[in-house]
Amino acid sequence: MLNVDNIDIFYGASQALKKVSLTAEVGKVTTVLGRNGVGKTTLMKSITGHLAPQSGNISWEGKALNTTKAADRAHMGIASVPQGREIFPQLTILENLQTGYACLPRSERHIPEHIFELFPVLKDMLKRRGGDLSGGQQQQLAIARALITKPKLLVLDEPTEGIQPSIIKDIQRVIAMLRDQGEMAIVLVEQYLDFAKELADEYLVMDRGEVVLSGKGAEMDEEQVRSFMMV
Amino acid sequence: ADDTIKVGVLHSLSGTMAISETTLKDTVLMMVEEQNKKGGLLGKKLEAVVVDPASNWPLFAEKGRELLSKEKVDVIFGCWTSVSRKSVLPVVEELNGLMFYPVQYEGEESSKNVFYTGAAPNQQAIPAVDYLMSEEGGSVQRFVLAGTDYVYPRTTNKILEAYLKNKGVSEKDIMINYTPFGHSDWQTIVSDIKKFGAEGKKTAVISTINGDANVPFYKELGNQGISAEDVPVIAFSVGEEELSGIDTGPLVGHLAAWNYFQSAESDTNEAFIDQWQKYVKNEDRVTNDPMEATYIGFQMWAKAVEIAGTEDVDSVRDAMYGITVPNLTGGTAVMNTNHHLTKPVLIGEIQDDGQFEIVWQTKKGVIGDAWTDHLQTSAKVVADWTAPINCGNYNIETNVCSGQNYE
Amino acid sequence: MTDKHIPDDTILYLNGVSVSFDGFKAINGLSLVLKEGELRAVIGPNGAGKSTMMDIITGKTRPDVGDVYFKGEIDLTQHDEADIANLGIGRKFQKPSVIETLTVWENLELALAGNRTPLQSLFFKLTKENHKQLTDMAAYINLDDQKETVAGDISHGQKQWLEIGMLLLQEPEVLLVDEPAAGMTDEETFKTADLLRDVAKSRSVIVVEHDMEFVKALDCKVTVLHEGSVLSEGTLDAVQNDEQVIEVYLGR
Amino acid sequence: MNRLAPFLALLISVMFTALSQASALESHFEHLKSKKVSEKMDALNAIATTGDPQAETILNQMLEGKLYYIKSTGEFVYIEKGDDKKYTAYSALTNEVVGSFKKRKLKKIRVNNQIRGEIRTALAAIQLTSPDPELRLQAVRNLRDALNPNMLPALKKSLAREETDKITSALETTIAAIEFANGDIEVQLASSAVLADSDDPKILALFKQTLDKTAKPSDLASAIEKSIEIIESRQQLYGVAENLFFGLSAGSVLLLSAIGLAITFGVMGVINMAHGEMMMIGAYTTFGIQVLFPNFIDYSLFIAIPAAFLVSGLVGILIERTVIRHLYGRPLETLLATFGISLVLQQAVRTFVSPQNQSVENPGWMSGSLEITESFALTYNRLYIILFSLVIFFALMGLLKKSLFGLQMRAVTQNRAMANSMGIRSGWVDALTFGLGSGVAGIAGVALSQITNVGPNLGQNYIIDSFMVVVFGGVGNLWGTLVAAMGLGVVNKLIEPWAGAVLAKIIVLVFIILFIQRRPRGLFALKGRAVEG
Amino acid sequence: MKVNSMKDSFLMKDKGGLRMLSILGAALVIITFLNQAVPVDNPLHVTTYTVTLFGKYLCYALLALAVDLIWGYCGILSLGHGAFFALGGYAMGMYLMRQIGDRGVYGNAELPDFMVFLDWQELPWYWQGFDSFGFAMVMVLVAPAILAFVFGWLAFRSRVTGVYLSIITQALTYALMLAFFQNDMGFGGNNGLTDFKDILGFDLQSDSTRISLFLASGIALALGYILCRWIVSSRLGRVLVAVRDAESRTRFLGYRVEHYKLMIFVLSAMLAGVAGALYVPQVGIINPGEFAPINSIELVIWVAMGGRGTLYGAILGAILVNYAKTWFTGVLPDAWLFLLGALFVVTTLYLPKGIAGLYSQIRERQAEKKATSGSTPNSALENNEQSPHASKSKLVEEV
Ligand SMILES: Nc1ncnc2c1ncn2[C@@H]1O[C@H](COP(=O)(O)OP(=O)(O)OP(=O)(O)O)[C@@H](O)[C@H]1O
Ligand SMILES: Nc1ncnc2c1ncn2[C@@H]1O[C@H](COP(=O)(O)OP(=O)(O)OP(=O)(O)O)[C@@H](O)[C@H]1O
Ligand SMILES: NC(N)=O
Ligand SMILES: [Mg+2]
Ligand SMILES: [Mg+2]
Repeated sequence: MLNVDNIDIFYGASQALKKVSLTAEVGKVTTVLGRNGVGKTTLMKSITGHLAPQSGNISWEGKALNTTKAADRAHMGIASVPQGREIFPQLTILENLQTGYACLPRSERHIPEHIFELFPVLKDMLKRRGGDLSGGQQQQLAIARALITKPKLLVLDEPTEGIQPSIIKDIQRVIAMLRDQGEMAIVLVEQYLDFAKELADEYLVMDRGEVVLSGKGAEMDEEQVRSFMMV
Repeated sequence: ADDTIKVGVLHSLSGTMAISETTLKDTVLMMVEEQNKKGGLLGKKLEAVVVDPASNWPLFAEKGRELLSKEKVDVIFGCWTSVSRKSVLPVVEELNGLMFYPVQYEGEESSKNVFYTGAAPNQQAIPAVDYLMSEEGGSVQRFVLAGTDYVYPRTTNKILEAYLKNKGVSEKDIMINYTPFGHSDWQTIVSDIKKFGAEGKKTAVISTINGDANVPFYKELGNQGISAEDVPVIAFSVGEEELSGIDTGPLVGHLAAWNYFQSAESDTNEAFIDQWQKYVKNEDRVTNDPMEATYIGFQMWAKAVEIAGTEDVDSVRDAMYGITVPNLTGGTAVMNTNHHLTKPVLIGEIQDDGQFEIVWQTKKGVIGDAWTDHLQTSAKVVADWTAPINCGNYNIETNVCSGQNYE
Repeated sequence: MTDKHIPDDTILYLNGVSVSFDGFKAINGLSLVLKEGELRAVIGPNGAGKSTMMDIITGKTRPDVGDVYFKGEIDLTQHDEADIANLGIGRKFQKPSVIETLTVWENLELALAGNRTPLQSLFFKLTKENHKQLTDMAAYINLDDQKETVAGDISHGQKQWLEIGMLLLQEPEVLLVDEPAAGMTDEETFKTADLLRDVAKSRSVIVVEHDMEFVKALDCKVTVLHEGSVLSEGTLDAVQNDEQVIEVYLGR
Repeated sequence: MNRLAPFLALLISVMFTALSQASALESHFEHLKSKKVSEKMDALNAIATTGDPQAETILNQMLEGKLYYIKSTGEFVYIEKGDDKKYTAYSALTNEVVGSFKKRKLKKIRVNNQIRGEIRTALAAIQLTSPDPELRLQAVRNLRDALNPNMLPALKKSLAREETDKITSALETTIAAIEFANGDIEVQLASSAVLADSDDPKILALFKQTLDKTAKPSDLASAIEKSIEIIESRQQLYGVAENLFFGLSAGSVLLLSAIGLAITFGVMGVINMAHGEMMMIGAYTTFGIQVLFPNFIDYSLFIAIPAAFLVSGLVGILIERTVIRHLYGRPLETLLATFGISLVLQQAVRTFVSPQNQSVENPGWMSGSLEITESFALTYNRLYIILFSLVIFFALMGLLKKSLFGLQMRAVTQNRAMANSMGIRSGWVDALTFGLGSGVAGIAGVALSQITNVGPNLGQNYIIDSFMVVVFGGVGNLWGTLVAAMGLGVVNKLIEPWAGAVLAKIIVLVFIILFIQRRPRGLFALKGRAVEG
Repeated sequence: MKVNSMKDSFLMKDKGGLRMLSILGAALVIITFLNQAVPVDNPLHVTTYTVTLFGKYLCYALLALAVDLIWGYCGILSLGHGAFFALGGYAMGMYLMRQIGDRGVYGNAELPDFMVFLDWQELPWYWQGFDSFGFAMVMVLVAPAILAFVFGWLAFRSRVTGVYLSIITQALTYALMLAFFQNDMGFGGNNGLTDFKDILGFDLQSDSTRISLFLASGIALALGYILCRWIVSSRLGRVLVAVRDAESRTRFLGYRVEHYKLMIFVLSAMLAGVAGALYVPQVGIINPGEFAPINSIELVIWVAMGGRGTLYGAILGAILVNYAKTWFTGVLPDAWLFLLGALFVVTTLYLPKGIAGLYSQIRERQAEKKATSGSTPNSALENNEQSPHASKSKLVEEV
């Protein structure tokens, strides 16, 4: 279980997160909602280890993470699909996927077939460089790459951005499947409310760096959420 | 303070020239230490002021000025390359300093404020060619003039070319080649030399290759199998110190022309070598010609100060003319009124222990000629800093002292 | 070259354009005609060639074969990026691209329509009118309290908006808008659609999007690209019911 | 016992002849002391013709400058340097140890180049019958210098019993040359055809000299002209091959010096101004190894290569961990910091080792050349360096492209944060990558120590060229580095013969400037969106 | 009037620059006074040696300014700017050589000494006109400008950027160095041009000439600074930054990037030329060593040390590094490189924005402290990838 407890994060002098808390349980999807610039990505980065909170605590499976480096968090089973995809541009698709091997024991260093079932384009383009792909193809690659590491916590920052409708549906199915297998906690940042609603077991809505609303996905009040998503 | 005499040392301790010049700095420091042990000069202690012009030519001028106007040194020992000397020259003249320049050079200069204790071309290049053309030297008929592309080699080769032609060597028996500083890939040139030398006539290389370029040059000679018997190389810039950075095994028999070799047999030399090796605490350190030139310069200056009874530049300069000190090869060095020395010319052959064996030497000392006799323009110029001429470049045809803007 | 008939009110004309990268045909005999004042939505699977098409129009990529004409006579393949921009074709990129070290305000200022030679820039002075234009735009894109923020420090979605603002300030005749709604909330998505419909009253616009709600809101002719060429064209309804489109793009 | 018998017999016979002939040899010794070159030459020729088996030893010692006489007794000895400052003297007549002397007590029989030449010719006559084929071949060739017709009978006798092809043909050439030089027109006509097959430059010179003296037109003149033409057309071919070799060899030096930089700069993006100093450290490591093991010069390089890799690599890791790691994301500032480091390293060498160059020896197998023909030979040091540079290149290529470490290395430099997210410990990867690049630079230093100065400026001399090669080839592309290095080397060497070294270098630089206009991202540019971002 | 008020406004906004300009102005006045009016034996007296030394620093500062303009604001890292400096210097040197007249060692009024010696019969065409000060001064600007224009036109049109551009600028200066080394070029070979006598009829060795040259350098620097500041604070300056950080994006906005680069590159070359021209009479020699690539690298380092992209930082860096050099080589001739090297390393590590950034760095940290006061900042995380003093919560991914 992931526990984010009352964290504050500053960019220089300006505060991006104010006393934000979040929990994500294995077997559940926790969605984070909020309009542009409210701090969703900042929160995700603090979970993956790219930003250190100035106060508050983050723990994973009971272990405090505050001083754990990003790479070590990856070894602890935390994988992420960052906003903006962050593909290794000069590596081929295959190599992009292979970067995930760092977390795996030697015997598990291969690419499981179901990845290609999910994203068939990737299979045709294994030798093409990541940077040459179209935006949507890159997004698919980013998701696939995160799955290679066999994570126990999957952090997805707007994963549907730029992806064609049919594949969004596939992704939705995959996330649901991963959740139902019950081995993974999933944190999902979304602005695409329908998509988020479908998947959310828990949800929280952010505004101006604060959590302003949270609860069970099933009990989400769409109107109220929408009101926070307006400008 | 008034009870010290300051000695400026203007040699590069960093940058490309540090390889050669640090040795000279140490030499001066050693001489100063020794002089102080003897009680200094005129009852005053000598104090060395060392600065680092860092192989940067404008910096030589600046540091020269620092020594003269800020540190107020009474004499400067310094410079290696001609360009560094040219750079400080105006400063030394402006501030009426006194400088000793210890390296063989191209000539064509005589400053009131500089004493040249290295060889002029007639004290190195010309005798070397004479030797090569003699029967003993192998009756060489073809010459490769190989040099680093800067003023000293260009000038020396120009003089040599004129001299060789005078001696009846034809144009096609002279090959001239220049390379950049620090040139390290000698394959093509050595191969050309090999071909040039294989055309029947006895051939020799006259090398004015400078500094770092020598090691790869000699290595390439060795590897391409050019032995000293086939095509001897006579060098003007390769001394014991340069050899100490080379595996000399394959070079035995190649030659160098200098005014001093460490192997020269004399008591003063033995003492000097001992003193040096003790000073640097290294029994394997070698001595070389510019060190001897520094030694001579220092001894002369010290003697001149004693004679003049003051360290004042003008008085010391006047006392310098005709002054003699023993050189390290068993003879006597004389300072002439053209600010150049009388020195013997020695030809040495490289041995596999990194030393030179002297194979030939002039019977008497040769008077350094500031203006070469082998070039038209220079032939009519002489230097004489005593009355009535009192000029570093006096045209004996027009009887004018050209271009001097001071008395 | 211009022996083909191009209707007078055509502002952008692509004919038989192909381009390949290391043997892979990204655009394959693509033809497309955009009329003056037309709003056009382009959809299609990831990798269909939508962004590449925009690259070709804006001079970023040179086509291997095919014609690209602007306003009937200007051969765009003969011009470079800056020329094309000055001719009146503006673009918003798929991946938000703003000048990250300049402030939001400076980004807008640089985009502002006007002369662009070095000397003109040196003597350029912001008029009152310009000032108001910029202030209004900053407010419109919800960045008025971050005008002085360095553009690298604003969030992903905010960059999208900034780029839209810059595009509008350039006042181009043709706007090429690549996935403007990505990373926006539903509400903002509709706001964008309204905006583009509004702009299209006086200009021509091509919009690429994957959000069908958005495309619906645009209420315009839709072109579906697939594997580098046009798969289908028509109203959104027609296109959405096209079996092939469902198969390769929409899914079931 | 059986095996000892012939040896004993030989020993006795040597001693016996030594005794009987001693006075014959000794009678010439006095003349060796002479200052006159001609007198010395007569004396040594006389020694050579005594037929005394000891003559060869004496002449050889003299050739090497080891022949002395003891000042006090006048006894001729040759010397061997002992451990202390003394020299062990062996009797020139009996090879027995005479004693140990200070150098001052001995007087050297001076030789100069002319005398050495004479000795070699004299020795050649003796060595014509040597059992060692190398010596025999050398002897046969040396005999072409004097063109002495008196040698003809001996040569022909040798030819009759010679079995080695190479020597046989050398003998034929030498005989033909002597006949050509001394015979009448008939003989000359015949021998000129034989000589046309020879690549010995002396033959060409001989032809040209003879041609000058020959009346034209004449049969002989046209025969000689024809032979000259044959030889020269062959020479031209060698000339091209030779230039190509020079070019590849110059290229291999560029490659070696650039290859480490291709990693630290090309892959990691560190503008590594201290790269040259990493090579310098490698070269000094070689020097250190030779000082430590002075008796294993022939093997020193095999120790030096791994040692230099380790030493430079560790220094590199140290630099990375203390300085560079704080600078990722600020590539331009790595320029400033590494420049500072390079100054410190240079000065450290000046202060703690010496400002002077150090002498690094070439192992025997690195000296000399592989003879293809008598006028075309490939120098061993260059040959090995070409091979060595390629081995290093392909090893690195494999590591970068085929190993997981190589993959992680590239991932980290392309997107450090994401690489971390993928579980790649970028700190480790960075340190090892920089260490690898530095280590490879160290290995390059070992190679450079074999062809150039080992001194504090070594690095400075190569840094500019190294950057030039990496950039010209296309940053981040190892193949580009290979092609750029070899290409620039060959182009330079093709221009040099007609433009001279200085102009050739200028032309190459201008060529680079212009070429970059056509390929603004280097020879092997990465193309596509991937680079434009 | 309008221009005036505009100038006021851009200069007024530039606090660091104003401070620097006033210090410079004060220094010019005070040093002149201390040299001219204070007697030699007074401890406050500034020797002419020192004045000339400062004059040299000022020339270097102008050169650094020229580099900062293109590097700091337009992202063109020239590793060959020494070439323009040297060309300006040679133009001035040629004028000074002509002024020697028949006072050279061979007393030849027609030809410089080195030509007499090499048997040249007449002055080569490219030396014509250098008798005139006006012509020479035009050449000081035109020679670097032409080289910069031709080179820049080729390179920017072909979109050579980044290290590729840096390396060919280096190749350029390297090639020029080798060319100028050659005696046949007619510029005095390795020895270069030296032994100058006077400038505009004034004796170069007189104190008043030296002071004038020092003042001229100071004024040139101030004017150069104002010019550069004006440029970077105009919209042109913003375009330059845009070109630096997002070249391709700037093109899509309709800016002809190559024109901007070319203009600024040529201007920068001319500034460098002026610096070179003022440098030569003060140090008394110009030779091909000034073209050495390592010089150009060093000068980039002054800029980096001072703080790139601030203009006054470049000036600060040039003066400080060179002062340190003078000082270190004097007091620690055997070990000064250790100090200088360490200085570079330490600056990079602890002053990521250079010396000029020190002030803003301190302010930032204070602001940060204030904002986060009460809570202990969490430091251990990721700081292995950060400068020890960089902001703790900076994104690691900023590459
Ligand atoms: N590197 C940075 N430096 C300074 N401020 C930043 C930085 N990154 C983000 N911010 C600010 O922090 C706030 C939160 O940004 P964040 O990226 O977390 O938003 P978000 O909720 O993910 O938005 P979006 O939906 O647009 O991705 C924004 O106001 C942004 O301007
Ligand atoms: N430089 C290149 N090298 C190789 N392949 C390329 C290159 N540029 C584009 N492609 C390929 O061309 C195809 C078209 O890409 P494009 O970006 O135009 O797609 P798109 O329609 O915009 O997709 P998306 O909806 O995902 O943004 C993709 O398959 C992509 O991988
Ligand atoms: N004077 C010399 N050797 O430069
Ligand atoms: Mg976000
Ligand atoms: Mg796209």
